[in-house]
Amino acid sequence: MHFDLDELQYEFRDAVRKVLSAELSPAHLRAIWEEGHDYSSTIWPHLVSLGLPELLVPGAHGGGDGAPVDVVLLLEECGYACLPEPIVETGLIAPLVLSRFGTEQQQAEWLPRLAAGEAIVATCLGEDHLVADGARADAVLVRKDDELHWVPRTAVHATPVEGIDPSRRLALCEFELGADTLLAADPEAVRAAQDAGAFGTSALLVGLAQRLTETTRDYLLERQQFGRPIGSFQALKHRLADVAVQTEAARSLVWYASYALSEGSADASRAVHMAKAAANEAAFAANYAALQLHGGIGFTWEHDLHFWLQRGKALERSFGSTAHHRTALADDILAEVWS
Amino acid sequence: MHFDLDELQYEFRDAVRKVLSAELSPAHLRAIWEEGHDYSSTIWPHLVSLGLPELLVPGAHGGGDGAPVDVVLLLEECGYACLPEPIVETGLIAPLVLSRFGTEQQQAEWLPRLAAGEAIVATCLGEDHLVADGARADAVLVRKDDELHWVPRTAVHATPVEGIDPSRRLALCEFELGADTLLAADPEAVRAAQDAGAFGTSALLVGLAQRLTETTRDYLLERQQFGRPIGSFQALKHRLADVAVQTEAARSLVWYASYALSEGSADASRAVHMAKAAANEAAFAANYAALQLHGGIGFTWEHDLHFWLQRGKALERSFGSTAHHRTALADDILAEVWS
Amino acid sequence: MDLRLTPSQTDFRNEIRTWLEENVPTEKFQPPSTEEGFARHREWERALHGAGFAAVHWPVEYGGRGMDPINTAIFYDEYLRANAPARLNRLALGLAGPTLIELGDADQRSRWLPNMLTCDDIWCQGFSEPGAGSDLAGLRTRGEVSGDTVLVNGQKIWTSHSRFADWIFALVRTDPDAPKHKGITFLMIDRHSPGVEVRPIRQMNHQADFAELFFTDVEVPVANVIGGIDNGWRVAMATLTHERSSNLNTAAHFHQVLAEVLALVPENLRRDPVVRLQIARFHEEIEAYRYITLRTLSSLSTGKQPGPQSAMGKLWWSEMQTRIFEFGLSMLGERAELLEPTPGEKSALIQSYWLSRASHIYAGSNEIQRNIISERVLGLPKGN
Amino acid sequence: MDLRLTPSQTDFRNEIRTWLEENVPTEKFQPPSTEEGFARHREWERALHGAGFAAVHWPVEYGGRGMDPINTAIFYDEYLRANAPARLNRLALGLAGPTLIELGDADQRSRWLPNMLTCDDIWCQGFSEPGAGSDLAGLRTRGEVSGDTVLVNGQKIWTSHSRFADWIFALVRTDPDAPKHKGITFLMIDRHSPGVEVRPIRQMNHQADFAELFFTDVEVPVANVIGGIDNGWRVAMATLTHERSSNLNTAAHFHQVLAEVLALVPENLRRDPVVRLQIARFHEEIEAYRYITLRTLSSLSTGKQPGPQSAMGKLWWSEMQTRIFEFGLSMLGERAELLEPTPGEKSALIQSYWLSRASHIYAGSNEIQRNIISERVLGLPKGN
Repeated sequence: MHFDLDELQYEFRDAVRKVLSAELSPAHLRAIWEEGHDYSSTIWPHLVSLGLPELLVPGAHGGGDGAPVDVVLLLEECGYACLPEPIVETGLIAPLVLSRFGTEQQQAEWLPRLAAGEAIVATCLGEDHLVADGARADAVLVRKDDELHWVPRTAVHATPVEGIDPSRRLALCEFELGADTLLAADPEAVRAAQDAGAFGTSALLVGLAQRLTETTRDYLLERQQFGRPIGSFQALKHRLADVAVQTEAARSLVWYASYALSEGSADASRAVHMAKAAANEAAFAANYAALQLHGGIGFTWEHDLHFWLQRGKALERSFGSTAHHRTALADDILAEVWS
Repeated sequence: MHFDLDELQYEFRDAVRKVLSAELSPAHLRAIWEEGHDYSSTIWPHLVSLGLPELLVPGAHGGGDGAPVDVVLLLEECGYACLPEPIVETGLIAPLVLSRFGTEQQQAEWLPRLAAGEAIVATCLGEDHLVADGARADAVLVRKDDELHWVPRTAVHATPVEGIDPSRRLALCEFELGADTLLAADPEAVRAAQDAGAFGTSALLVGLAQRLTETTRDYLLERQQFGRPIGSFQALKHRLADVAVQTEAARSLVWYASYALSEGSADASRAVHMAKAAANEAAFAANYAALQLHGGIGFTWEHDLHFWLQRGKALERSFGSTAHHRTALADDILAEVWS
Repeated sequence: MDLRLTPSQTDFRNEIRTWLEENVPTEKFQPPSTEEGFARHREWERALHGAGFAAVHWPVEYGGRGMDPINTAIFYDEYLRANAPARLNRLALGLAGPTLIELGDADQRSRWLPNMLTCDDIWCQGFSEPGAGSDLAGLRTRGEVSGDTVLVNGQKIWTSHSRFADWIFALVRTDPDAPKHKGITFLMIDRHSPGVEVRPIRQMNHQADFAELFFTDVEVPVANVIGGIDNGWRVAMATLTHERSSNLNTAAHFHQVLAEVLALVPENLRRDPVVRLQIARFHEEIEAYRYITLRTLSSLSTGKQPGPQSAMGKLWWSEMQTRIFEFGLSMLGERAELLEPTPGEKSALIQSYWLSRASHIYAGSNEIQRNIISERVLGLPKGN
Repeated sequence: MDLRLTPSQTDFRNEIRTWLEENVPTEKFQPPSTEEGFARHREWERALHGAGFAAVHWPVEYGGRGMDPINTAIFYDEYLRANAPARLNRLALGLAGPTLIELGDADQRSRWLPNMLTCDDIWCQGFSEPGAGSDLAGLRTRGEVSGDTVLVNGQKIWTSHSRFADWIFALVRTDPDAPKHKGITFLMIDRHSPGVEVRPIRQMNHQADFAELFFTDVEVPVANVIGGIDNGWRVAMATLTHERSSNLNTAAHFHQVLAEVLALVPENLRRDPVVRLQIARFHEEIEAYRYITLRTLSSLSTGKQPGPQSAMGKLWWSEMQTRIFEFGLSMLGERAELLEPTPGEKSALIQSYWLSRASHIYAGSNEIQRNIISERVLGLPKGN
């Protein structure tokens, strides 16, 4: 019994961190935000050369044969860096769902492209037809009731819309669904896609909360008021301590979810519900503390803080709100207790 | 338009405060707690001579002809002092309900006794048959569905039970209800009794929260740790500040409820729901902060703090929990919005 | 305790109501930051002034109606009820004017007050600085007094309306060697003076409600000093007292906010006990705020010292409002992040949400509010 | 990451499970504060010792099994699962023993360790003082060293088990002139020495789990000093490190607590979304605590420095547990205030509730925990 990532996983994490901190500085991120929908990625090739997008593609299709547990630390780094790419959709949901539920043809056509980092995937699994990177993705994974469809770009009609985080490149999408797009008519497949999305987003949120905490810590050490660093004021210290606690709690659940998904445990969905709910709340608390403790400066567009604040606010509701996941969790655990 | 109590009401308040602080010291209270069910009141005569129990009895029956607004500050004082008497039941619910809904005979028999301070009243308006002062009251006001009954002691079978606050002298009660005990078969009467109880208890809770805040403030000024009064630690200051804010908010709503009840306003029940919910939460917050900021000493029986902690915990759920009142409030306000 | 209006209050209320019903423009104005919008707002303000409603709380001798705080609140409740245009010169009428009336000299009053009422002069506030923040007295904008002139150099931040303002009431440090609170001077600065520059601040919510002001060798006559050189802290404190009795954040306003959010609750959640409990709590909190405010107004109107609740209003409404918006965002679900309002939204809720977060910081951060409550209301020791 | 048991962990688990299944007494013992109960508990502890389970985390040479933290946790999960009796000598096996093993000398170890395992000596802790509280180093109990003797005068508070304890591991101030942390000595005091008096503390929850200890001219041999005179702070810190890895407050334990509370939810509230969301949150929090703990145990078992989460466990479980009890009280409604358990309650919930509130204070108040996290984990400045 050992609950920690292993050395190789930490080394991969360090490599991703190194690349992201070099290639995705706040100034870089700012330029991307200014470009919005027109942004053309210069980061993606770096992630491809690191082998991140291919990690979960089966070896038979040229991928890394990895499991969610191999990617959890990397996704935390992506959240930490505020990565403006649909890494969860492309690097996690798509390879997992395609390799498990896709038709032979879909697998043969798309898995090698995913492994080569040549396809960007978006998803539309909820009720709204609001899709991050919807106008740009090479394919969109779409849920319709109990069906999953794999919709190539040619069958996607996307209307870009403005959101608080321009780098999410939101679009309202309509899809031409048919027998040719059907991936699986199977609630299990839908659930696998949603679980993967919620898990991946929870890892992003933990990294994001971590970044907000560190940025705020740095500011508290630097900013002087009343003749001393404001980080010496106990009410501020305690507030950030509470965020750190919530972040570590969420991280612990997210790690477990990565393990349960990798093992295909019976409680994997339950683990994902807990991970996403806890990560939502950690990100919420981090957001609240970060802006408040930065004071006015954090409210300006010119300060970098808001990239993480706005991304976090969007991700808090992507792939399931806290209430959604807790309701599902209650249904699951209470079915045993009050049958 | 003027939202404040008047000079006479403040003077009466001061008189009650004076008597209670003289006659109901913590040492006195401790003696009462030790005696529990056997406690024989020495405070009641003082309240009678001040004219408190008679205040809401109609003048025609020898009372003070007052209204809830005249009693709100006095009940705050009773909560502040942790008064071990059923003052809300005897001095508020009983005269209001009897004078508005009682039969001529019930009025003639009981209102003069209430005015003279010669009768102690308990109530049983909820679902449980757990009655404070149930074994001691001269009459118990009992709800049965939409009926109110006025049950004299002879028709009450009370089994004393132990609660966290011995001075509440709890009893599990059975009642002999019949045509002779019927006071009103009228949902309005039930509602009037419940509103009066919830309002009165909310005033007690505000006074109780005030006392907890002041006691804790005093302790924070006195107790030294790390070479300074612990009241200089910002996290502790902010915590108590939040309690003070909640208490003042609750007080504002309780004052309004006293006015709405006195005026017989259409929104009186709504005002009571808000007052009790807010007072519950203020008392909850005060309880939490008071015990935490006192540290270990507050957890001992020998320290006086717990009288208010235990009383508050009991009253938080008497005459309706926060959830109960907010649910009713939502039903009321949303009936207009989403009809 | 009597919440009915007195006969004279009723008369006043009826007078306002009738006048507003007859005069409030039906079309919505452009924002005052546009030329067209500014002209329309000023026209409206002059109509208000013509009817004697520009500053009902000012003394009659200065063009007001001499109304007490209760009547002033009645005015603003009617104003909100009539859905009348946003006030154009709020900082002049609410802060600069009352400060002048209290601490200005006769020349200063007659020089500035009339143009405030007519909106010939629009005013903005120059208190906050980037380096000062919650520590207002830590301000560093310099004012060198030499002869009849104060030479101002420095920077102010978080001014609102400054893009179309004509005057700035500002704090400058005239004695850098004096203790922090002693060397400050309260100064009226002509925004059109050479050396004054305004730069809008783009906010994280994709809007720009505030600006920065830069002063480079700006010459201000000593006659523009209020309350004497190096005596500005006392004047500023008087100004801030007026800030606390703002008439914008009323219970009626927050009920409007809540109603807008309730319109976003989808049909299938309207019976959800979680949703309903939250709504009940919001309603309760707004009503609590109503009576917190009314207690203070009642004390002020009768010349009584206001109770402890008077220090608590800003903390209460700012955090409550954010919770209401947060609830609204959860009702929007995934669409909450859109800058384009979804059906039912008056404007993008997420933008109001972020703006509401700023209210936890401005006008004395909520941490400062809690310090004040613990020290002034509870009597706990200062510091930390 | 692998949550399956290794073969050796499985063997150990099976060994414990089998032994416990065969040996755990079926009847519930009286509490150890009674003579009868004490005898039964000691008998049980000796059986455990006979099977080699008295202190599985102690080195083999001192009578333990040399188990790492993961295996120790496996032991306690099995112990809980088997519903075995509460441990009698927790403070000896968990704190005094490990401290002796780490910092005692050979004589001291051989003198005290064996009797801990057999429960011939029961131990209690003498750290807290009425005047010290969160400021542990503010302790004032005096220890005057003269020749071979330390003369102890003073008072300790919040000791548990002290009514039947034989030994006290205590901190005394041996150099009143030294800086606060420097003049402290860690001392083993015979509870039966002349001048030691125990007074139970009656708690607000109508129970008495703790006591005060009074020392009047108690003579303690210098040979009972651990780690050297005036070096007690360092020894105490080692002891507190062991305190943090307590095996009582496990996720499995809190799931039991939650299950007991769930039994109180009335039929008509079982579909209520408010109730269900709260329960889901509790479940989630307990599971988070499980993995917070497991991260730390995994690091400790592999000799890695434990991560930031290791400083957070106590804060997490103590506040979570109180919320669970608070929820339970709300399920009991008006009956929550009764000291006599209502149907479904194992014991009066209100008493457990108050006791849980004490856990926010003891073993480093939650304010101290937040200070520690902000300073040691986040690196914010000390003080205040």
